[in-house]
Amino acid sequence: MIIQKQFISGLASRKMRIDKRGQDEFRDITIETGVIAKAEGSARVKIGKTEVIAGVKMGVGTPFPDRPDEGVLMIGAEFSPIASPDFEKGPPAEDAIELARVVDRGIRESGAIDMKKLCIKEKEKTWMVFVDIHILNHAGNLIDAAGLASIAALLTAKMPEYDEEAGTVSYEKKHKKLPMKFKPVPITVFKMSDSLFLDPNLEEEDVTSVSLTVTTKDDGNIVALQKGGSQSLSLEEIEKAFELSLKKGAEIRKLLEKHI
Amino acid sequence: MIIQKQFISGLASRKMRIDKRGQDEFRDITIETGVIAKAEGSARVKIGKTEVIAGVKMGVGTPFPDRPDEGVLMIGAEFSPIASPDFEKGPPAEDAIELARVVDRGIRESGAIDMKKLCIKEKEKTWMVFVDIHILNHAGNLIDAAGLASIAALLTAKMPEYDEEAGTVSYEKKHKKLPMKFKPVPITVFKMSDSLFLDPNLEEEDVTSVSLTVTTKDDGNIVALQKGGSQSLSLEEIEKAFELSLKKGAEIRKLLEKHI
Amino acid sequence: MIIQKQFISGLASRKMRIDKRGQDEFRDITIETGVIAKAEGSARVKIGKTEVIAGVKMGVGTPFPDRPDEGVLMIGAEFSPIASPDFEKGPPAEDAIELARVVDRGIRESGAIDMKKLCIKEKEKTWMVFVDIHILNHAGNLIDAAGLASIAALLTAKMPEYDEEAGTVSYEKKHKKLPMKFKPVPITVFKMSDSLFLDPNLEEEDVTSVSLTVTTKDDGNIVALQKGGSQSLSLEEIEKAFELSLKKGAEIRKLLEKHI
Amino acid sequence: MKEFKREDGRKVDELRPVVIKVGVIEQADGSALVSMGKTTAIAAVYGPRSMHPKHKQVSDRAVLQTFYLMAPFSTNERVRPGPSRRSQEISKVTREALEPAVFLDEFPKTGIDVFIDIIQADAGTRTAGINAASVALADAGIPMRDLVAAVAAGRIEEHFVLDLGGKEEEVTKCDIPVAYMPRKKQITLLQMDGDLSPEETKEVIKTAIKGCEILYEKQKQALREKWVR
Amino acid sequence: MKEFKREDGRKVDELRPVVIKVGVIEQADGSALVSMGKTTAIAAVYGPRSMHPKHKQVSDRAVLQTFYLMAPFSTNERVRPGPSRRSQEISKVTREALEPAVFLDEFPKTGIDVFIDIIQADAGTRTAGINAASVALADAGIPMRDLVAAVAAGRIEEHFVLDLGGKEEEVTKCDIPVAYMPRKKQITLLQMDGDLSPEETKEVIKTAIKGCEILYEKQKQALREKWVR
Amino acid sequence: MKEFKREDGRKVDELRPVVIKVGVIEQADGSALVSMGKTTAIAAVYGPRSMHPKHKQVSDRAVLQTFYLMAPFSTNERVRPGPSRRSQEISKVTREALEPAVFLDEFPKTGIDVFIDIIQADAGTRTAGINAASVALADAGIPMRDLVAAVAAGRIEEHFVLDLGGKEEEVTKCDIPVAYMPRKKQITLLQMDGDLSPEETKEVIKTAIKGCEILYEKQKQALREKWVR
Repeated sequence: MIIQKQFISGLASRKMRIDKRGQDEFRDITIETGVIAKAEGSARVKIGKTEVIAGVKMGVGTPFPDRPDEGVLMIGAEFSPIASPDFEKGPPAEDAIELARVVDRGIRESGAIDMKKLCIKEKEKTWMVFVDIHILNHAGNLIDAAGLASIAALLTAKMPEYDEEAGTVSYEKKHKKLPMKFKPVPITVFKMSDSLFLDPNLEEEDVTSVSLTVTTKDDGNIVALQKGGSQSLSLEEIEKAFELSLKKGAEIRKLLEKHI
Repeated sequence: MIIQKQFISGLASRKMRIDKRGQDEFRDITIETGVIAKAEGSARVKIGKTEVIAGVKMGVGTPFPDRPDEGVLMIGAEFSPIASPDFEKGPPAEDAIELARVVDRGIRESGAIDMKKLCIKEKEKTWMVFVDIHILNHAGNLIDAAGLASIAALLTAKMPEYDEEAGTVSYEKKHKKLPMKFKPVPITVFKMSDSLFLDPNLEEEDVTSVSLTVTTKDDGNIVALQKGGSQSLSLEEIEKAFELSLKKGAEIRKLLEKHI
Repeated sequence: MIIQKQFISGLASRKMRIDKRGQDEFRDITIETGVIAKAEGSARVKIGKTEVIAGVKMGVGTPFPDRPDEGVLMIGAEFSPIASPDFEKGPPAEDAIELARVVDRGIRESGAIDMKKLCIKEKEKTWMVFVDIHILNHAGNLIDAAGLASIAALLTAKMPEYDEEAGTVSYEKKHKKLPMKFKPVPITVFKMSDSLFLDPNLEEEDVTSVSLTVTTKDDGNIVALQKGGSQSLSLEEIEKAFELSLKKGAEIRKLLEKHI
Repeated sequence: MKEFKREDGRKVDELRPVVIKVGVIEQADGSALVSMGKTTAIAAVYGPRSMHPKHKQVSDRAVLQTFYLMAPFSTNERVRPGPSRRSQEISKVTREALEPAVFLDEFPKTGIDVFIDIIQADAGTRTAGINAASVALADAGIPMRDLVAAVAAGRIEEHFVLDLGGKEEEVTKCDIPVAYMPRKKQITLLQMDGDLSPEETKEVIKTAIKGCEILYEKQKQALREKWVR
Repeated sequence: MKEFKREDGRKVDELRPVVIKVGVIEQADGSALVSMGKTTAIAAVYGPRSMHPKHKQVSDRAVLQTFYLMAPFSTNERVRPGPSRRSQEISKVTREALEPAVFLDEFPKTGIDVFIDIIQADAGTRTAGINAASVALADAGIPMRDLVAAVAAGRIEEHFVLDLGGKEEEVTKCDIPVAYMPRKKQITLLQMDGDLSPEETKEVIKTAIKGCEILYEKQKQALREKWVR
Repeated sequence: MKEFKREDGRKVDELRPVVIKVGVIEQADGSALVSMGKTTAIAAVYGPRSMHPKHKQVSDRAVLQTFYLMAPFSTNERVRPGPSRRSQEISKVTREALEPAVFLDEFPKTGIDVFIDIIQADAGTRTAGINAASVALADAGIPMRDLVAAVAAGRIEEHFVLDLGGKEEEVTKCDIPVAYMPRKKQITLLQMDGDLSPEETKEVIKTAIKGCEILYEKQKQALREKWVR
């Protein structure tokens, strides 16, 4: 393992990668939507061997007191022990929490969902949107995969019907789409041997000690940032990361558009 | 311990038991009801040295949305550390959960309680029936003891009064019995050295690797099954287990009738 | 450590203390109120190196069914790991719970707060008063410090306003004081080498095996008692402890009055 | 004081009917059931045995652990299973009420676990639990300085009242549970909820101590009966 | 019996469409996906590996651990993440359904962990999970006495009905999940919710066994396809 | 830009009043209190000491653990005690903001624990916590590459605004907390909530960095004062 780490670092210092990819080159990305019958929306995203499913479920609840005329959005992530031998000793709560919160911020801050349109009756009843991220195979770059799966699931979700009389939700009839406005996409830039790369595989993540996730939306604005890892970044590296993320984010957004 | 295990297995292969009981013979069973003053219903069941108390408590709550005109039944079990040196390291959650769920299914599926009669106001207010099983001494065959104690407690329970005006329950006045229709009784058949036996004591349970709990009701119908243990059963053994359980269930039901 | 323990015990047998204090002498006490901007009331109490903050927060909730016309009081304590190297392995839940409950009983039983005046609408809406005790530095005698900080925070608290129309609490406007009637003060008497002392420092607590906390109120009545530790007390020692606590409680109550 | 009538007809200094049974849990090393009126506690002692969890092991004495638990069906309002803040505090004061009586240094590195289940609750559950635990420890053959007897007392109107019942607990001006080692004349548990002058408080404590002395005789009697059998 | 029409047009003894894929989780030592109609289970096997938690290690055999989990989005009503009483019971009976098939004594002191995620739920999740787990164990190269195949059967009106779908589960007089080792003719899981005579119960079990035999062939076929590839 | 008035009268690039006290927790190996306006964080450092929990010990360096906690009374709405998802994320990013500054390899196999209590909260609690923790680490004598200074910046109307206050946090178009090692010119924490062009985002970051440089001087000053005393 140590030898492999040194090998990967050595390559990186020459801006090379073990699988021959370019610095800003992703592994193959596949997006499938509508993969879970009972979910209002769902998407399976594979980036190389990394595989993530995001599912959207909806229900009716009470709005938050400080946002009485808006919907409620809850994004959670479980690192199923199915996905990695490292998840044996219980799921890594800290990483799962951070992942969900970074994805959440991207969607929330971009205004991707028109939350006001989800309110059924001010102060009393509103749609609640749950996005649950399920990691099926952990082979690196989970945040990008999870963020992409989440927005793909939301973009293709169909709302159930709410029967106000009975106070029940009917999951049989789903017609209307969610009121979506933007497509935020998180791209994580990571640093190996003083160079910046995109889309690390698991071996590369092992030699990475700092990364920056930049979530951009359709108009090129940045809506969320998250530095990760135990090392630091210079301002120049951050600027470079913005560029890389912006460019790749736009590419992936195009890919996404084919599915909606 | 290993020698004792071999001894018990050896006897079993000749259809014999260390305490000389027949294959389908229970240890002494005693049933006492009304043993807990504050409980709506209660029963202490001893099978040999095994001792279990079941207590019924009632309260008023909201019906489940999918059963708006029915009562709510909750059956729980705690393996008090009082009951065994093995419960030292925290109660064995898995076994306690399984026990409660098997007893629950027997009572629920048999329609032992006429749940519709427990509804006070559709969709809004209903009686909630809690059966709590408390293991006092664990000397084998807990499911049968717990199931018997639970149904005995329910059959002898008296309902408190609900004051609709005040919205409070008065536990001082208890007159009406619960609307009971059937008396499901679980009988666990276990296998040692290729023979089937009833009512294992603790030493016998130690050499048992498979068992089948069969819950029957008054008309001889089966209302719940649960295979336990790390070995398997043939269809013939299952049929034989049905016969044993049916016969012994009827006997114990008679015993039970003396207490109601 | 063992030598220090023997030294302290040896001194105690001659009614002497390592820091030269008299048997009933406290370390320096300082009380500061209004130290937390967002809290309705707050106090920082230092007794020697021991430092405790108590904060009062208020909200609107439902009264308890058995006290439909009263406020709700909740007192909690967290032993922040900030306060001691011994809190490394998770906070000592048992000690924190006991501390909070002893402080709670003193305030509750003395009728320090006129709970009826906190009710907004019988059975439906009432003020809830949360007192949270935060230990900042643990250098002995936590209960006395926590009890003093709690009553000081309550005595200086200002109630937020409740807007019945909107059903919201405004924390911007705080005018009215809490309806306070008494000033209960807990004094803990502890025993070393057969003599009774007040206000142990951390080293003294280490050689103490029994203590008695006596909470007295303005009229000299006792409102709460709590024996602690693994040894016993004679009736004579208890009587002596009453005297010590009563006298010191009155002194500290005077100190407290300067801050309200 | 003669004319004061308690709800159940008892005299002010009279205990509720007491039942003590020794050896009620076959699996345990020692056990006892104690009923005081409609309050029933069962205590089981396991140990001395190897300490669990191990990091709590102490090199020169046994560690006494106590676990107080109310059965869900023991009260009018069902008790949610699992520890509460109340039950954790009672476990602590119960342990501290028993520790002074037990020769813990005879069993270094071991654990002695005392489990107390309240199966019926009608006031005085902690003291009933201590009574049961003390007898269960003796039944387990654990060497003790003395038995620990426990009961609460209170003050209703101007009377000092022994062993409060469920309704009395609601009207008393104070509730003082006391645990006591009669031979040593030492108090091992003392708590109070109330509002009373120091002098009256002392009187209530003395009332409780008298009750402990009666209970002590009943504890010894119950143990004697088991041992003689 | 011919004229009885099931909601999805199946014959009474017909399984829902079955999909079995082997090796779906690259990180795992063995894995499988099993769909039965709209129910989809994914199982991953990690091990034999050093036992975690260590105190559960057994000196003369491997310890099999099973973890059944429903994805929050798998049902109409979102499932709260984390173990429930139901999922804990299913984990237990799943383990006991697999244990008879695995040669655990070949790997002393190790742990074999089977994780089952239900990503779509429409009745029969525990049996789908067992089917997937059994194939995943084989895929991991763990020596087995036989594959375990599992399916539920029930009784609707007077018909014995194989492999209940979501709506059928609501109307059946009983729901009997069965796991079976066809070569050994041994039943490794048997549960029942319902109300049925012993004779009828036996018929339902036999119906399920027939279904298991069909599934068994599909399991073997799927493994063969992976191995041949 | 001159005419823009902030609610508390500050200039756009002006910090709230800063208080830094070193050595406020007597029991700790190092400690500091940092107030930024009405936000107050207290940090205590314990260690290097033997690692707890032990299985997290690393053979060639110290393990830095950080625990961020809000006192229940620190905000308008009482904070429920115990970790939340938010506090767990902040603990993580705080640790990652400090790690680049600490020579962890000087203390192999040990643990360095940093506890941060927010006792008053009015925006910027994570950055106040990092400022306090950084000074507390230095106070504990832990060798560091540089101090870490932290502050958030934002954009209100067309202004780049340093050190957002409670109400400003509600109206800003973005909230970017930054932690920075001024001597190294390295960023160790960077997060963002908002919606801003890349260019503007860079400007906000630069605004925050300027604030960090001012804070850095105040941190050094506070440490000097303690050391000189």
